[in-house]
This record gives sequence, structure tokens and C-alpha cells, in this order.
Amino acid sequence: MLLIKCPYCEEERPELEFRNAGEAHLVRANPIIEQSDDDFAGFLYFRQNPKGLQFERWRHIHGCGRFFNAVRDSVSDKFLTVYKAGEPRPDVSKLLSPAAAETEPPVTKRPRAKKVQV
Amino acid sequence: MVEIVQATRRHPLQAGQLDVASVSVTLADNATRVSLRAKDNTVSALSKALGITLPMKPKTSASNGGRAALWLGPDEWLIIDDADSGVIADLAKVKVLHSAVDISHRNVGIIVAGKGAAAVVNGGCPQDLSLKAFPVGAASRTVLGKIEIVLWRTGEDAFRVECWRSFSNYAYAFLQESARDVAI
Amino acid sequence: MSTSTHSGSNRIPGAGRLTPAKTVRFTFDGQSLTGLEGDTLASALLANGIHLVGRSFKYHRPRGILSAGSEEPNALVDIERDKSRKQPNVRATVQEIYDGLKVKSQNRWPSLTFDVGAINDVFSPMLPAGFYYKTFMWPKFAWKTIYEPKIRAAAGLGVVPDEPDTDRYSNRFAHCDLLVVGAGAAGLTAALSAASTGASVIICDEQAEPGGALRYESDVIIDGLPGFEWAVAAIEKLRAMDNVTVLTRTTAFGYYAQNFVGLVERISDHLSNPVSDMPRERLWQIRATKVVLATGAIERQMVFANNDRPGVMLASAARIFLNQYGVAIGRKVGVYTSNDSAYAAAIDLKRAGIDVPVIVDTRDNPTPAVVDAARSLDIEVLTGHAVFSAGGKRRVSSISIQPTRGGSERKVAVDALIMSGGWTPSVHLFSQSRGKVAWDAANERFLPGTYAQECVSIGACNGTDGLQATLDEAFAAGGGKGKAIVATGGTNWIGGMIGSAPGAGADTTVKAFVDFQNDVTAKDVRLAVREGMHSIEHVKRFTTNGMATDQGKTSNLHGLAIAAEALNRPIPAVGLTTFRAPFTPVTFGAIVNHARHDLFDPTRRTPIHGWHQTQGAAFEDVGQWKRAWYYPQAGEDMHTAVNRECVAVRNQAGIFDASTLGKIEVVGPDSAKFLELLYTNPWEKLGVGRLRYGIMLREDGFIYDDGVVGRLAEDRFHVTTTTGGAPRVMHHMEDYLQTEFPHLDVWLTSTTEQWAVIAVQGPKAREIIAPLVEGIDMSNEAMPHMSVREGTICGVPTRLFRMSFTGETGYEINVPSDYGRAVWEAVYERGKPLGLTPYGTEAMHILRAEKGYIIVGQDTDGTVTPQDAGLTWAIGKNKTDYVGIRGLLRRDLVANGRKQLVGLKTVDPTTVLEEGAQIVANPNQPVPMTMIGHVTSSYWSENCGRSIALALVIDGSKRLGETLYVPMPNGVIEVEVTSTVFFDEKGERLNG
Amino acid sequence: MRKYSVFALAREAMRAHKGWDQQWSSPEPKPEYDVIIVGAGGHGLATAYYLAKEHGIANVAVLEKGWLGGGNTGRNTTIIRSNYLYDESAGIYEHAVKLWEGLSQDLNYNVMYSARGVMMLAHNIHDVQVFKRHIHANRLNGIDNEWLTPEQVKEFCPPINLSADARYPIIGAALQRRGGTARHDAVAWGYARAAADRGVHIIQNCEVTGIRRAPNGAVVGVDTNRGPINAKKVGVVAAGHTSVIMNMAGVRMPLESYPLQALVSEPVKPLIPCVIMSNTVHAYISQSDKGEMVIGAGTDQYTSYSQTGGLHIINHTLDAICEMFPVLTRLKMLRSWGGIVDVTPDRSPILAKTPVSGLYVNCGWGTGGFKATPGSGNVFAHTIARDEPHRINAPFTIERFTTGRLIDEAAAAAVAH
Repeated sequence: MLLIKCPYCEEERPELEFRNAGEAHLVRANPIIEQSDDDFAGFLYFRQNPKGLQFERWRHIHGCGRFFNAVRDSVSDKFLTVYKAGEPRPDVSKLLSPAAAETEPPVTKRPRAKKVQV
Repeated sequence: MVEIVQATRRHPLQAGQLDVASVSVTLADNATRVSLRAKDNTVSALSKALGITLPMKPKTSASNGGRAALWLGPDEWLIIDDADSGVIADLAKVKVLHSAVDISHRNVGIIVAGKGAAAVVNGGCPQDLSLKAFPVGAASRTVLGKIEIVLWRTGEDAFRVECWRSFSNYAYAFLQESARDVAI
Repeated sequence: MSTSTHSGSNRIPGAGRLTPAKTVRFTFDGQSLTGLEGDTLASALLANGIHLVGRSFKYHRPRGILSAGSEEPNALVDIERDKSRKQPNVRATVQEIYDGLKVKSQNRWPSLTFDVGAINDVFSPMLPAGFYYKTFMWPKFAWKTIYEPKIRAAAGLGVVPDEPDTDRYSNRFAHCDLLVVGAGAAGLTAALSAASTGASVIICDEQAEPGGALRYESDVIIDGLPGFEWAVAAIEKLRAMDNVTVLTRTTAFGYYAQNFVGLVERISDHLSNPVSDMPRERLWQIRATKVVLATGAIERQMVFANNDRPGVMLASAARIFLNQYGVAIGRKVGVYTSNDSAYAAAIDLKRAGIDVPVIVDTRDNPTPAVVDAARSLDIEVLTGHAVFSAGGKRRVSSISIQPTRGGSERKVAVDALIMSGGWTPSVHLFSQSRGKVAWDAANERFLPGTYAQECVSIGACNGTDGLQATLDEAFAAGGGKGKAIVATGGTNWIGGMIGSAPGAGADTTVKAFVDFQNDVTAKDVRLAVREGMHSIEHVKRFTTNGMATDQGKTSNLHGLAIAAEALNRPIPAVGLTTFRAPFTPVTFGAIVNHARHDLFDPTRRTPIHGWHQTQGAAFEDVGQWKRAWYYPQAGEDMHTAVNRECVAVRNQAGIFDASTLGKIEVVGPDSAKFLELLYTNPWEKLGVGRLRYGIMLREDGFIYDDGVVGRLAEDRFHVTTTTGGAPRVMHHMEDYLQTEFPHLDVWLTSTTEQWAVIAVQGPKAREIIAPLVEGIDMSNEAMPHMSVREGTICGVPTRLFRMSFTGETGYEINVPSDYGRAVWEAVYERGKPLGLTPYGTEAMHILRAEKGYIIVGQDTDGTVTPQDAGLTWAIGKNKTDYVGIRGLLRRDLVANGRKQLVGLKTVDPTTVLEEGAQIVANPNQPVPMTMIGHVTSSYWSENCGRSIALALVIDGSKRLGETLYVPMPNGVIEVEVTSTVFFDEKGERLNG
Repeated sequence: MRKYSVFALAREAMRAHKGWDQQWSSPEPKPEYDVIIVGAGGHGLATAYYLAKEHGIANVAVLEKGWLGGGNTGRNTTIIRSNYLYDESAGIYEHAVKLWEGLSQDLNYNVMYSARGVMMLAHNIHDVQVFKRHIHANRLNGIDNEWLTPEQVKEFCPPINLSADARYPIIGAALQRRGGTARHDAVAWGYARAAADRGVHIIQNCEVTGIRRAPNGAVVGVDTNRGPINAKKVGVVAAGHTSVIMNMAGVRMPLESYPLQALVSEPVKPLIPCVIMSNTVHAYISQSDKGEMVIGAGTDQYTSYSQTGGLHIINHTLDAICEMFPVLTRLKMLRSWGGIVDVTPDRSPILAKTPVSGLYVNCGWGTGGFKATPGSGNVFAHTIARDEPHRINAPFTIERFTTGRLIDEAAAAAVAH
């Protein structure tokens, strides 16, 4: 059972309180109706599924209820960081240097949540 | 004309007797409960109407008289009014943007009290319930066995467990079973 | 030498720590025996001179007791408290005895001493590793009918109980700063050190007493006290501290991600009469900031011919039986070793008055000091010698000794042999934590290498030799201030040999056991290599080495060494089996703990459930809910009851408990905008007080859920979902609200359980409820079909919906749940004289099918679009976005040949189709047939006087009037494709 | 190849089994092969075997980064059945079952295919509807699958809890009698031995690090930790690592890799005579020839390449098992382990050509690939040899995720495996 830091609850909580919600930073096109077949299939089904750093969504469903993003190493299952929905994709190179790993990414006050970020 | 007979309330649980001395698992009295949702900029107006400063820190609560506000999420509070003091009416008067939904009948409260109360809850709740991590007044949505609960520490050895009514028989039975173990 | 007859003839007065007066009676295979309180079954059996305890898995060879701990491969027994509490595969070395304990040996017939299965030992040349892959292939049918049943009957050890377990099991989640696994000298020191800093500490040990090796190390002095006394004092000190939890008889079995460790505490297996509330075992699920592994080392056997004979035992085990339990394992005990540690055992035995005729040491030049110590007690020491074979069958009777380089053989009579192949550090938990082990070539052992978690290994499991060094290391691991205490003595963990001993090498055919329980010999490992199994994983799987219930604690390293030798490769190049949880086998009951019986899964009941019960309703499971299915009256079967209910609804009225329907309150100024995006339907223009049936899609365009939505105010909607769909719909809505449409000012609250829902449907519905309602004008004009009003009923607040899932005039009365039962009863009392009839979900299904209303999940299956389901009308024509809008445009979703929902009428109106039956256009084609659809819903409709069905059929909407066929096992059923509406096609009854 | 038989065994018994050959050799890789298969699991080895046996293409290398059969082949719960709903699925799984039925003899290796029956329990009306839909579709497809009443369920599997007081009482079951289990390692070894005998090179400890392409984009070989190896055709059969390998060729896949855990109990005398699966209480169980209860359930919720999962998944799995078989609570979990399963959005596999010429992929078997091993290898060999899919695997394209023509067994059945 993983221990996951919720960026809203500001502490680590047991995995039982969370639900994984798949790859993060997928872009729902706007207007979606004009998206090409291939692009739409990419959005709907095609995934990075990386062996290594994975950007993924979680929901603290049995906690604060919020969706948020995380960077996790899919080999060690260790979390590098978590960040609120709508915040930009963190710079992985910084996360990987040990010094930077200690500090959390800057938290903006109540951002517009949005998983659409590249 | 048909005479209208006033409908009476019926609690979903019939309390059973738990014969362990050190810790008790009992039903809380009926209470008025509101799921309150609001953004930061309306919190002060709502606090004023409620007579409680809505807590803004995760896993905390605030209470005043029979009313308590439990932080459940960054825009969500569970208001419990044990005193039936008109909390819904008070909120209805607030004009600022918010959502207040009456969930008095949705939830059931169960009180776990006595020596080892934390261990009883830890029979099915995976959170750290040490006083350091979960001090008196702490509140959080979490899980108990296979259900979701709201857990509120009302004393060093006292917790209030809130769950949805159809899960209350499970929660009650679970806590009793765990209490038997803790009392060994 | 005098003996105590009370607790076994081999009990040595004055030896051990048990109290001679405290006797315990137990039986073994029916034989009544006496042991002492604190005995393990193994020590009590040995005290009574019993070495033969079980039979091996494959060859049924007689087996005794190898060890004194959880690594035991041989001494597995069956323990029976009563019929429901039989426990197979119990290690005699772990089970403590209690008064009345009943023990049976396993895997033998008819008896332990005479076992027919032992014939396998004779045929063993035909049964080498993996023999079954090479035979039993012909005749082809025989595998299933002859070979496999025979193999299966022969396999397996114990027997599963006949009756469900009456014991309790429990669970505890816990957190601590430091979890210490192992309460030997290292673990205790680390725990004391950490506890002194105020840290919260949990320390566990699988034994009943603390001390680990201190229980038998007779020469240890710590802090001025004999080792074991120090350990007892230490554990008492820890127990007395508020910040420390001491768990004995507790095994840390699994080390999971992020320092999550699973422990099992055995609470009552050692008690004669456990109290009823007492769980048998307790699962501890611990999250530790830091874990200290002080798991020690496990002694290995010597791999030589017939090393499995009862009476052949690990040297440390003999020591613990003597020093802890006061038991002599024999009168004349030989010693076979390849390292120093066995000398201490020999000396302890000798000092206790046991004859130790010889120490056979494979080394040419052992440490002089230990040899001198032995010789000073008149023990013969043969260096550069090996035991080539053990004699005897049900108990070792002699050993054959030869110089390792060959030479004349000498036979020495013994009644027990102790052996030491050296010590294997217990890196199991470290490996489970995803740490990488490193090969210590000098000492031929794997040690903790790279750590993956916040964890540290100390003492023997870390390869630390010397007691003082261990204590220093342990003290530092605990983080205490100051210095570790002073200690002397202790076991030398270094040295020994891995692989086959002299006389069991590649050129021999002897049975030198590597894995005792699975009967894997050194030659089996070599055969695997010869056959091309070059990875240790292949060797392991081909020979089953290390896969028995002891999980290879004594065999893994030997097997690896033999394979490496045969491959002529260094050990690390052959690999090491990764250790997986559990460390020792864990009872299912402990893992399941509370989740049995009523706590297996919540049973959700509506506020009106009790009433249904009083009416004798049958219930059906819908997700976790129990729903009233039908209400049989005296003499009625289901069919009759359901027909009666259906007719009553259409002719008078019915009352139905719809409380399980999911409900979500959508509040905020952007609510309508939000619903526009989540449903196919338009919502902006829905008036306050009006209802609309909504369809929700997934992004792929397939139907996800449906339900009626009411607008209570400009900024407040009451959304309903299907019963099963409620949680996922809420999650789906939150997902879009939080991450795709966060600019909308909307909040969602689940109100499923806030409201009890009482549906009253039928021509008399209004007449029945109107008198109970206050504050609402229920006239057709003021409150038409598909509207909602708020008022009171029976004096309590209600949200009154005028809607119908039956096609009749209908209402759904929402009242706060605690009032549900009372309002239901009031409505029923009021309606009963008018013919109001309670109906269940079965009647509800039929009534809606008569009207062609779909049930999501029954008439749709996750591959159905609104167009397929005939719900094109529910899609907002001018909408440019909603979830699923793009998915619906995909090529295959707009192509011809999709399955569409139609009605079916059987040509014979009395034939009711089976739900799930397949439909073909040509019934005369050969199998495999081309299927063009299937029946989704099918019922006898008493109201229509015939059977009715809904089906998904390829291009169904173009087939109205066509005849199709449903081939069943006993004949083909002819059906006509029809509209989906079977009753009141114009829908006039809704507005009655 | 030295033939295996009871006579050979007897002969060898007399000379201490010194005469057995290596079951497969461990050759050094050649610079070039006709076909490279990436992944020496059951599916990959079967592909190589059928390439050699049925298509005359024996100049094949199977590259394996670890040890053969060490991935999901050696980590699954060995359930075999073909009672799938859709014609496409029924086609491929039934093709496999037909091959299973003669596989030991074909390979001259006892893979212990044991048609003990797979029983899928129905606990509610929805289950009944779903299973009956399967049964009728199977019947018209010529695949055995029958409905059992609760009494027949009990008769077929006596230790099951049929009590009406059970939380989810059993109200019937679908039984495929030809379903069952096989010995997973033997399948990998049997295919490896038979393929090697026909000249296939099985190269273990050889990790593919790149897919080499010609300027026109076509595949020309692979890079490995043991150097480059040329081949005009490369078949990727890498299960949980498919996304990683395909990414080397720039092909993104509709796949996610999840940890799937399984466990066995200590061995006990025969109790459970068949395979039992329940979707509603969610677990499955069978008893191995050795006597161990072989138990599995669902995946962990997050993607991972770690081959480990959480204890809570084991908790839930055993909850369900003990609910179905209350007599099992005193059994003990002996081993638990995890595999990495590659899951497609419709839970059906992909066996197809790819947008890259000469590159073929066989993946997406999710939690249930073992049962398909012979059929999958057989039609994949055809696809590679002829550069066009076999009739049976033609529907299992990558393009279906663009057109929407899914083969959604998950949606239709709500049953895994």
C-alpha cells in the first residue's frame, strides 16, 4: 500500500484513501468536435506507459476529494512530487537532482484546476 | 378528508450492548448536518452566519456551542449541529456564493470512547491516529474497513465516526468487533 | 544420569528454563504424552524420545526435526482443537504445547511408522526432478483420467478442515518512528536505544521469548548478565515504556512499498482455553518511518547422503533444545561441521552429560581454540573428515566417516547427529523491501547491498560478526545518545560450506538432500543444469528446490552453490531468487481478519427495508444493496406474485421503494452549464420545477448512465442516477468539474441517502397521495408529468416528483430518510383500500419493458450509443460540446451494421425468450452461426397477455416486421421484430 | 531431439539420468536472422515454434532480457478457457484450446493441460444475464459452456459455500468443462525445447535496446546489450514491456502496464476439483497438482513495472476466497508474487502488423494471456510469415482504437480473465 502525499491535505496518506485516475496532462481538445480521428484516439486510448517517470492523476477520493497530479517512478513506485491540478508539469531534471527533490514546487494559491497542460 | 398523521423518525440502527468494559461503541444522537461548499472569499461571511470560524487548515475542525465545522476539503466543510439550532436557516440567509445541502439524514454518527479508542478505529482505519498526528479536534474523511467515514477526534480517547446511513450497520458492527479485540 | 519421567525421558534435570512442575498433557497420533509449559511441540516430542514426526512430500521418507524455529522443513503436523479448528502443516518447532493439544502426523498411510507411500523411495530412480514433464503423455486421455488424479491424490500435505473456522481474527493499523524486527541482542539494543530518545518504537519477534540466539548461547555476558537474562530484562524494560509496543509470537512477513510492513501476531494458538473474544491471530499493518532489520541468521545443514534421517539436526537446534527446554536430543550425539559454531553445541551437550563421540570437521585446519576446547572435554575431533552417510531409517543409528580426500571408512554408532554447514544471513525482508543483495565472496553469503527504503540491517543478518560489534551497530541504528553496553561471547557466524559435502559430489548418486520437504537432492540440481536450466529460477522451478512450505530457508544457498558448481560459474552469475512475501506462511484468516461473515462486504438496506421484510418480500442483490424483488402472498410463486403486482399498478396503483437510486445535488450558478457538458440533453432552458430524462456518455460516446434530473431553482438541480452507477457517476462528474471545467461555479453533493424515495404509480396514484400532501397543488395543470414540487407529506418536507418509469401516472415521493418508513406506511395505509399494491424490482422491470424504457447495464452494455438505444431524441441538436460528442462521431459508431434496440414478439405468445439468447437471421445454418443480436430483456407481460422482449439487433431499426430466429438447445424460436413499446404506445396514461 | 517417454525415463534411471540432453541450447547470437522475436515468454516461444514448424522459417532468434518463461508465463494462475462472448475472441481462444488439447503430444512435453472445468459463479441477476448471453453465443459458435443450477454447482465443487445466508449467494454458474489449467513452466520449456530442436535460437540475457530502421522506415534489426542483430522482420511479444519496446520504434500503443498479484497456499490434499471464478466477489482459485491453492484477483490500481503490489490487494482477494470457501481460512499463504500485465482499453489483445514495415506486435493480453498461448503464437507466426494476419487475428488490430470497432469483452462480460 503506497503512501501518497495529497497536495491539498498537505500530508501523506495511505493509498486506500486514493484512486488512481490515469495518465496526466492529456489534452481534451477545444473544440473537441473538430479533433481528427487519430488525435482523438490518441487522447482517448494511446498512452505513454513509461518505464520510469510517470505523470499521473490521483484523486483523494476518500479524503479531501480533490484530483491532483503526481510524478512517480513506475519502476520503484516512489513519488518524486505531487502537485495540484492545473499546475504546470514539473521539470523532471530538477526533480531528479537530490537537492531539488527536497523542495516542493511553488504552490500558487487556489489555481484554476485543469489537467490540460503541456 | 384524510387525517394527516405526522410521520415519525426512525434511526437506521438499533444499538446493541457491547459487553467490554474499557471502550464503548455507541450511537450519536440525531443531529442536523450540512455539506457546506464555498470558495475562500466567502468564508468569512459564512463563518459569521454560522458563528464558527470555518477552519482553513486540513484535518482540523472548529466548534462553538453545539455546532462544529469539520474541514473535509479545500472548499468543503461538514457542519454538525447537535443542538438543532437552526443552522440550515442561518445558512439560507447568507447571500454570498456557496452551496449548502442538508445531509442530516444521510449520515449516522457513532461514538467510540474509552481506553484504546484509537486502536479500535485503527482496526480498520489506516491513518496515523497518534495524538501527534491526529490531535484532539482533528477531523478527516478516511476509510474504515470497506467503507468511507468521516473521523473526528473529540477527546484523547474519544472519536466520532460519521458514515452514510446504509453503511452504519457495517460501521457499527466493525467497531464493535474491533473493540472486542482491543479490550482483550 | 537420572531423568524426569514426568515430562519425557530425555529431559535433563537442571537444564533449560522450564519449570518441571508445570506439566502439560498432549497427544501425538493418539499417544498420550507429557511435556512442560513453555515447550514447543518439537521439544516435547524430543523430550519423549520421539524423532520420527512426518513423511516427506515425494518419497515419503521418514522425517524428524531439523531445526528449532520457523525454518523447519520436516516436522509438519496437523493440530486439531475441534472439527472446525483443524490446522494442517503446523511446524512442530513453532507450535507451543498446551493441555489437551491433539497432534497428528501428515502425509502417511496407514501410519507414520508404516507408510505405503514410502514405495516411492524405492522407485525414486524413476522419479528424478521434472520426471513428470517427460512422461504421462500417452495414451492421450489418460492424463486427465488416470495419471493426474493419482498424482493429485499423492500430493499435498495436510488436510483442509471440514467445517468453517469458528476462530476470530483481527487487524490493527499502526504507525511508528521505528519498527524493529527481531528481539535478539541486536534488535533489543536498537529498540532500547531508540526508545531512550522518545521515539515511538514497535519491536516484534516470532518467538515467545526474546533473545534470539541468546536463548541458547551459553557463554554470552551482556552488561554483566547472562545473555538470556539480559534479554528478559531488556524486554521488560521496553514493555514498561509508553512509547514502545512489544509484540512477541509475531512474525514480520511482508515488507511492502514505503516502509509498510505486515506482521502476524499469534495470540491464542498456544493457549488451552482461549476466551471467546480473543482473536486467534492479529494482522498488524505497520507504517514505520524507519525499519531496523535484526533478523539474524539461519543455520544450514550439511549436504551428504541420508542427511534427512530423523535424529539428524542443526547444531543450534540441539543447543536450544538443551539450553532452553532442558531436552537431550540423544544419548550419543555425533557432530558434523564445517565451521566453528557447532563446537559450542558439542561442548554444551557434553557438559550436560551427553555422550559426544566425535566431531567431524571438513576443514583441515579449524580454529585451534575451538578444537582445543572440545578435546579438553575428551571429545574426539576429526579434522579433514566428512560424514559420507548416515545410517538408520526411522532414526539415525550410525554415521560413516571418511577423510575428505578419501581413505578408509569408519562407522560410529550414534542416536543423533548435529550438523552445521554455516550460517545464512536472513536477508528475506531486506530483499522484499526491494533492496539489492550483494555477494560476499570471502564468506560465501549474500548480504544487504543497496537499500531501497529507509531501513537498516544490523547484526547477523547484516553479516556483522562478533557480539560487541553487533551491539555497537544496533545502538547506532536506534539513534540513542551515549554508548552501547559491553558484551562478551556469542556465536561466530562466519565460515562453513555451501553446496554438497564430500561424498555427495557430482560423481555420486547418493540422496543428499538440499530441500528436505520437497525431496530435492544435490543430484536433482545437477540434473536440472544438465538439461539446460542455467538460471537459478529455472533450476528452482524444475527441481522445486526452495518452493516447499519452509521456502528454502535452509536450501536456497546450497542449491545455488551446486548449480553454480555444475555450471562452472561464480554464484552471482547464476543469480539469487528474489525473496517475496511472506517470510513464513501466513494464515488466510489473519489476512482476511474482520472481513468475514457480515463484515465481508457492507449490506446496504433502504430506510424501508424492515417493512419489506415484514411483508415477506424476497430480496435481490443489486451492487451492495438489498432490494425488494417481489412480495409473494400465501400460496404464490414468484411468477404469480409478479403478475399480480404488474396488473395492480396498471389497474389501481403500486408502491415501490426507489430509495437506492443515486442522487446528486448540483448547486451553483453554472449548474445548468455543467449539466449541458455532462449530459447529451439540453438543460439551460429547463424551467424551474421541471424534470428531464438525461443520458450521460463516456468520452468514447457509449452510454454510461441515465436518470431523471429536476430543476429545483435556477442554481439547484436534483440529479438521479442508476442504483449501481451512483458512485462512479459522482466520480465522473467531479473529474470533469475539477479538471476540465473548473471555471464553472458548481458544487456536487451526494444525497443518495438523504432521501428515501417512495414511488407511487398507477391510475389512482394522485388520489392516494394527494390527501397526505400539503403545500403542493397536485392537479394535472399545476403539476403536469415531469415536474417537481416542494412541500410536505405527512407533515415532513418532501420533494415530490411527478414522473414515471411504468408509463402510468406516477409520483416519486422524496422524504428525509429517517421519515421514509413512516411515510411509506402512511401512504400504504391510505392506498390499501384503493388497491395500492407493493411491487418489487421484478415487476418494475416488466412494467418499464412494456413501455420500452431501457435499463442501463441490461439493455446497454458499454458498447451502446444513444442512437443504438433509440434515444437520439435525447441528444441536444445544437450542442457543440458534451462528454462523448466526439466519440459518437467515430467511424464505427456512425457506420451501418450497428446493433440497435428493438422489440421482439415471439410468434407463439406464450413462449418467453431467455435473456441473453442469441438471434440469427437463418436458423438452418451450420455452427458456427452468424449471430445478429441478442435478447437483453424478456418477460411474461400479464398486462399485454403475452411475452415481450427487447433485443439489440444489427440494423434493428430497419428490420421492423422481419422474422428472426432464436436457436435454443431444444428448438428454434421464431420472433417478429417490433417497436420497443408494447403497452400504451401513445403514452396517454402518463397524463391521467 | 531425444524423445521423452516412460521408456526413455526407465533407460535413464539405470544410468543415473546422465544421458538427458539440454532441453534447449544457449547459442551466441548470429549477425542476422530471418525473424527476431522479442520476448521469450510462452507467446514468443510459441510464435518461433510455429514459424519453424508451419511456415518453414527456422532461422529465428528469440531474444529474452532475462530467463525464458520468467515473465507473465511463469507468474500467472494458468487458467485456460475459451468461453468468450464475441466471435472474434471466441475464435482466438477456441483456436488455443484446440491446440492445448494436443499440445503435450505435439511438443513431446507434458504440459499437464488439465480440463478440469472452469466454473464462473453467478451471484445476482445481472451475472445470470451476462453468463447466459455467453452460453448462448458460445453454443452457436460451437464452444462448450453450460449453465449450472446451484445444486449442480455444489455437486461439481463440493466445498463451495452455497448458503443462502452468504453475503452474495450463488444462484448458478457457467461451466466450461474443457477449460482448466496447465503447468505454466512446462509450456515455456516445451515450446523452447521444440523450437530449439527445429533450429530456433533462444538467446537469454539479451536485452533489446533499440529497433533499427532503414531510411525508408522499414525494420532492419535490433540493437541489444550483446550487439546489433539484423532481421527484416521483428515480432514484439514483450507483454508488460511492449510500450517500452514499441517506443523504440516510435510507435505509441493503447496500453497500460499494471501489477497483477497472485498467491499460492501451502499444499494440501485435493479439495477443489476445478477452477472457480467469481466476478462479483472478485477472485479466482484452483488447486494445483501439487496441492497448492492458486489464487488471484484484480490488478493494483496504478501502472507499474515493479512486479510488486500492495498487501491490501491480497487482503481483498483472500476476503473473497474465504467468502466462497469458508473452510479455507486456516490455510496459509505460502508465496505471493506479481507480474506486469499490459492492458488495452477494451481488454482484448492486439496481434497485428504495425505502422512500421516489418514490425509486428502481439500484446495487450492483460490478465488472461496464458490461456491463449498456443493460439496466439500460431496465428502470430502466420502474420509474420505471410505479412498478413490470419483470419482469426485479423480483427485484433491497433486501428480499432481509432475507428471505435472495439472487441469489448470487459464491457460485455464484466469478467476479467
